[in-house]
Amino acid sequence: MNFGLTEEQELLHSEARKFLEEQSPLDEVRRTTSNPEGYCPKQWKTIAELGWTGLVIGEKYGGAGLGWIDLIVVLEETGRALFPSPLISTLIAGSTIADFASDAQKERWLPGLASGDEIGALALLDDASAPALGAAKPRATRDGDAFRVSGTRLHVIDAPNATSILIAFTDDTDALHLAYVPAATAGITVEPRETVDRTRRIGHVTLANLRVAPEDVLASGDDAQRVLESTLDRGAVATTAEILGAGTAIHAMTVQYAKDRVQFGSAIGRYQGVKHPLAEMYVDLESIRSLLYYAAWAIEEKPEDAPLAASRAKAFATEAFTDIGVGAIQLHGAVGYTEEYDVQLYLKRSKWARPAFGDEIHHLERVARLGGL
Amino acid sequence: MNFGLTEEQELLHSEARKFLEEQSPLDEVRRTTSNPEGYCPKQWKTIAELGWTGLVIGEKYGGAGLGWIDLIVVLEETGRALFPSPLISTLIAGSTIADFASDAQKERWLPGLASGDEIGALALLDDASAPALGAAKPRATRDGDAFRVSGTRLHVIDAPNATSILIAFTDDTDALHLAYVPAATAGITVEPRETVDRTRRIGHVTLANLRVAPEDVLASGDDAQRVLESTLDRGAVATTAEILGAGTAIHAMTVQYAKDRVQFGSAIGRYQGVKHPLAEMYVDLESIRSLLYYAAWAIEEKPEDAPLAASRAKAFATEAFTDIGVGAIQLHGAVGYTEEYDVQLYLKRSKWARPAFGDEIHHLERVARLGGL
Amino acid sequence: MDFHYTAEEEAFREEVRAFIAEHNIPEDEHEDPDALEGWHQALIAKKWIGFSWPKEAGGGGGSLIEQFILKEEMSEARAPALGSDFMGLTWVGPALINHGTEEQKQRWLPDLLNCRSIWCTGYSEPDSGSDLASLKTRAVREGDEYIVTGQKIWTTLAHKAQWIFMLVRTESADRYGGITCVLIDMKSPGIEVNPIPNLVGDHSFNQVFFNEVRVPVANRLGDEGQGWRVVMGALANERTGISESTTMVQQLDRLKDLARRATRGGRPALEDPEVRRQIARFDCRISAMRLNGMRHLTHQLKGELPGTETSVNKWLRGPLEIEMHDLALGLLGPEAVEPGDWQRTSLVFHGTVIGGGSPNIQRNIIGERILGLPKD
Amino acid sequence: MDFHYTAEEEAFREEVRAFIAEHNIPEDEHEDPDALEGWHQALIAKKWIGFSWPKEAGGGGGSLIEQFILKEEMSEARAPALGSDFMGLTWVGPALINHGTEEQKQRWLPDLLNCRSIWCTGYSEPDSGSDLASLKTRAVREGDEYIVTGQKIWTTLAHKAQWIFMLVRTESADRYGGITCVLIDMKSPGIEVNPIPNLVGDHSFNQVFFNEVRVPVANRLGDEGQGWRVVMGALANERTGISESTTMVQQLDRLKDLARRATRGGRPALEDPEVRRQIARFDCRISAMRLNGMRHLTHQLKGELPGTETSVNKWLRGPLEIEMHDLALGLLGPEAVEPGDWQRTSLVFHGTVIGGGSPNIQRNIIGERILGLPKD
Repeated sequence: MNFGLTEEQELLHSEARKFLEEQSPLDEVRRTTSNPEGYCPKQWKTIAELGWTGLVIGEKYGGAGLGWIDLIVVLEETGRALFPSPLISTLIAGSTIADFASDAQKERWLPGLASGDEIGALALLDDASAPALGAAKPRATRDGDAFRVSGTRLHVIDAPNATSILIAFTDDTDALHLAYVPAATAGITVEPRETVDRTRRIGHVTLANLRVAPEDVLASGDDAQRVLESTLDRGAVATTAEILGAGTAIHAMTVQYAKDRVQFGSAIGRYQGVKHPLAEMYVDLESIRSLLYYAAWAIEEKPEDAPLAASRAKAFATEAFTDIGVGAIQLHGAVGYTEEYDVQLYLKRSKWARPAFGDEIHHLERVARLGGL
Repeated sequence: MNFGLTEEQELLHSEARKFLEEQSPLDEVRRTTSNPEGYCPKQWKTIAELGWTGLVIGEKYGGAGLGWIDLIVVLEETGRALFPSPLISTLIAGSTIADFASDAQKERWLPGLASGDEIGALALLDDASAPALGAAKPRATRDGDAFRVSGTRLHVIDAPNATSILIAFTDDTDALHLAYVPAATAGITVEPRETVDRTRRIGHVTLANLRVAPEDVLASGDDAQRVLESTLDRGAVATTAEILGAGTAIHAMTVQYAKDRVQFGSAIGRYQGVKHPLAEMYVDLESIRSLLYYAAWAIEEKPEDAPLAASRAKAFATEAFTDIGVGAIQLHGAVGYTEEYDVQLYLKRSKWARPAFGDEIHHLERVARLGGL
Repeated sequence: MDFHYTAEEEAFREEVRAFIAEHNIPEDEHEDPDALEGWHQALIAKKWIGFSWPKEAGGGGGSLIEQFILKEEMSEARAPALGSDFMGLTWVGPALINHGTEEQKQRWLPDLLNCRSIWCTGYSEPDSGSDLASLKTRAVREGDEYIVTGQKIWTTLAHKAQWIFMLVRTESADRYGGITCVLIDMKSPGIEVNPIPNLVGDHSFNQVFFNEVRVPVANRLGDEGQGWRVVMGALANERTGISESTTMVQQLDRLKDLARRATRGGRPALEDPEVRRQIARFDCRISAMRLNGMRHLTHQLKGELPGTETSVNKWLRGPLEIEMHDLALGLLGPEAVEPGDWQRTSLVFHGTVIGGGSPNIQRNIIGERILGLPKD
Repeated sequence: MDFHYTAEEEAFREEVRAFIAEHNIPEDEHEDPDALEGWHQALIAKKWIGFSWPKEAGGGGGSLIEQFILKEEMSEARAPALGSDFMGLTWVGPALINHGTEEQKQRWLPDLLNCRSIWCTGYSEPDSGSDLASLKTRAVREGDEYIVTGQKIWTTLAHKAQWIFMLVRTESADRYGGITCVLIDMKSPGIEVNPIPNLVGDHSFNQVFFNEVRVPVANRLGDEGQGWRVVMGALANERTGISESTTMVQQLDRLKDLARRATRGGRPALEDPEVRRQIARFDCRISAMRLNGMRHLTHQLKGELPGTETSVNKWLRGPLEIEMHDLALGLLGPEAVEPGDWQRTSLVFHGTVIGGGSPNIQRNIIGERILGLPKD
């Protein structure tokens, strides 16, 4: 029984933090996100060399061969730094392919995803409250042994930068299929959309008579349901890791402010009206950490627990982070909502994180259902 | 435009308070409520002589001929004192008969209700979340020009002491009827029930082939719907008035405790962790007062506004009083949940007040519906 | 208790409605100077700018109940503000009327009433937020002038104002008694204005630096050391919260519209009892704000001191804004990540809430001044 | 990260389960002395009373992980407590082991381990609730005796206990350093015990008066002035919150059962998404409590000082109790006005919450000791 990080994981943790503090401080983040692509290809190359893009991909495909705990350790830090990159989507695409695809598909995609040459995206969600389990909206007709797929997916994270995309569609027998396809294929259009949180890029993905060859299909029927559900759980857990990092950062900034800011002769952190909300945020962050660690562990070690664990983590984290964002701004007073002060960047991140991979409404209902209601 | 009490009402207010402080302090309340009937017939006679039982009954029937603002002014004080008596039920029975009954029925009932010789009860509710509008559960068959009514009403306030009861039933054409009948009639059984709040008495009322003569019927069909709805609104407003008084009392006790209790060298009221919840309770109580005054005014002066106003008041007051009860106990620490300390009597009252005349679920839904949703 | 109005009051309400019918301009033109010019001229002709001020000061001499009716109708109609200079009309005018010399009144009031000036106010400083009285900007007297040095922050509209109405420290030892009120020409040498854009990039706040700015002693309002009294007195006629509640009702209507077209857990949002209850709770609280305001107004009409009652509505508003935006963004679902009206106000409403004093300050005021709990 | 157990640990878990299968008694007999006698004798034979104490003190010498497994299985099975004397086993035993003389250990430990004594503890006084160190009961030395005068309050089980483990003031000037720990025979002349029934009429609390009670110096635990250290040290092996979370899970199961048969707004409560979400939120928070406890246990296993981590779970529990009862009473509807299980616990749970230190104290501990914010 050991519910903590290994020494290697602690090391990975502190190296990731050190790297991001040095290479991507928040003023650098502000510069990067004002570029059209919203991330820095050079930094992307560097983190790929550090092994981050291939964290959970086996060594035989050029990955680091590590596990989901290592993955969330890194994502906690990218969340803390608000590091702008398509890392989450690429990691989850790689993780799903590594765990569920055929050997040929692994050969085809994993080396590129591990090296960072491929950037992934997951065009799976119907809407945030109800991720597309069951019949997916894009529909397919048969074209020989291939499919022709048409339909639209909205607000797809990292789509504008993706080189390959995971899609879900149903055929004329209402069977679900998952396929991984190059983004540059004829029949795929990505329309970039503006976002409140400039550190993330999203886009609407339209499939118009897209040809999906048999070798593109990862899973079909019940298998596809299982893979889709697991992929969405991975997305929820990865998002929770970034929430933990971002929430910890905004909390630390606010604690520091409460120590430094003097009003009526005392640091404002002395007053219980400031101290107690900060204590409650701490309790929430500790709880997010616990729920997250368990969910990440379950993905690999106890998959039957993963759906409930992932939904608990994302539901709790979503609500807590929403409150932490608003509370931190309030405790800062006027300075908190100036453009210049970094705390607002995290408030905007909380707006992004809420619907990502299912909002609290979706995940609470799932917790209720899996809990026997 | 004047949203305040008149001088006469202020006088009534302070006289009611003075009377109850002198005649019914809380140790007297504890003694009285340990009696089986749960109220003091001698005190009941005295308040009847003061005109409280006939507050809104016309002078020609022996009442004081005052209005609903006067009524809530008195009920705020009985709430503050946790005065144990069947006053609310008697007042509402009188108010409904005075406003909606025939002259003959007024002659029959109002003098007794005004003098306190009659004690009323309202056997109307299906359950707290959904007061019985529409088809009422007791059903009636025709028996010549009379009805034969059978059915049960649960948790009827003041039923064990009532001498006459307002009942609702539907006939075989699904038309609703309201009738006011003597409690001692054959076919009516009252089963007293234990209560958490010992200052209130409740009972289950069973009607078994009860004969209801035409002269007992107050209203039928659409009329009956209107009278029933208004009667329940009156109950909700009266309960809100007692909530305001009780909430103000428990708040005042807690403020006083916060001034007196010294910990770590300061009165605990200095700490924002104590001061701020007390401030929030104050805001809630002020808001209950405003919502209540308007609802009481609307009952008489703008009946078309009364349903929304009554539901807003009861919904808000119910939720706030529930929180105030729990918060006050917490702020008192250990002493708050001893038998000896009076604050617990108010906590128990909050448990009674919540479902009385519709809980927050019922009234919030009504606010939503009346607000166009 | 009586919610009826006298015939005169009803007639005045009709007059306001007729005015609005004739002059009101659509909300999307509220920033359009040409459209506003007509609106302002019409208001000036009615003497509805400075309506609460006495007639001898050039104001409208409106009674409290008339002011209430005017404000209520204007908010209901979503009309533009009653004048172009919120700060000037709220703070400077009343302070001049109460404490100004005849010469000072002649000099500044007409421009205020005729929309020919814009004022900003200088209270907050970098180290004094909620704790206004700790301000440090100093004014040293030299002959007929004060030499003012220091800085102000969160100065709304300083980049557009001709004048600043501000507090300076003329004596350092006395926390309240060393504070003096001065009116300074924003074109004075030594003033530098730096914008502070907010988190959506809008510019309304500024930092204002004063580097040995020379201010004629004639521009001092009230005596030396009376500044605190001058400013606090201007607050005597404080908001009742009624027009804020009107704004909140309008926001609630928008939220209901959103709920009518949104889904929740895959079903129409209005079929979700939680959504219905949350909206009903907002409705109850907004109604409470309005009625609290009416009780407050009644106290004012009876000549009772306004005191601290406004803190009640100020405290109610903060959580309301937070929870209404929380529901709105939830209803928007994934669309909430894209820019839009609710998204924008979910980022900036904090300004509204903090602008009225931080929520902790409101609770301290209630706890200490109303409930009599010991100061922290 | 690894939630697996070693083969030895799994074997121990099986041993606990077998024990429970053989000896457990139903919940409605937990107050029955005869049933408990068998349970206690079986526990004593296993050395599972005082399981965490070292073997040389007569304890079970159980490892941390074994203690965890034992407690977890016992809570899951809703078994009676591990012994008859909660206070004695939690406070007195560990303090005797750390600070007692050999003679003192011999005198008191065997009875403790064999369920032959009941202890109460005297910390709180009328004027010192959260602020324990302000206690005033004084002990004046006279030869080989202390003369103890003062009063204790909220003394659980004082009316049944043979002994009281308590703090007294031997020196008045020094807030912490003047406090001493003494063990007093409850039959000593000068002790008077008055019951304090709680709001549902149960008697568990008492007020205890000490009027010149003579206590042999041999009954002092630790040196004079070391009392604070003696008591705080006994807390070193504090609860991780895991068994509390098991209790909460059981409560949540009861709440789900209630929701399955209740109605809400005229429909089955489980069709109301708000009910489902509220229950799901409780589920998430209880799960967080459990996993927080596991991380805390991991820190203990690694030999890291436990510190203040328990405050996290203590704070989580208070609002959970409040909100779960709030939902339960809402689901009961009008039935909530009649006595019943939920109604009863909705009145008395405050005791549980306050018993762990007031919620404000927990937040102060987190704010000051963990986050490093200045003391109030």
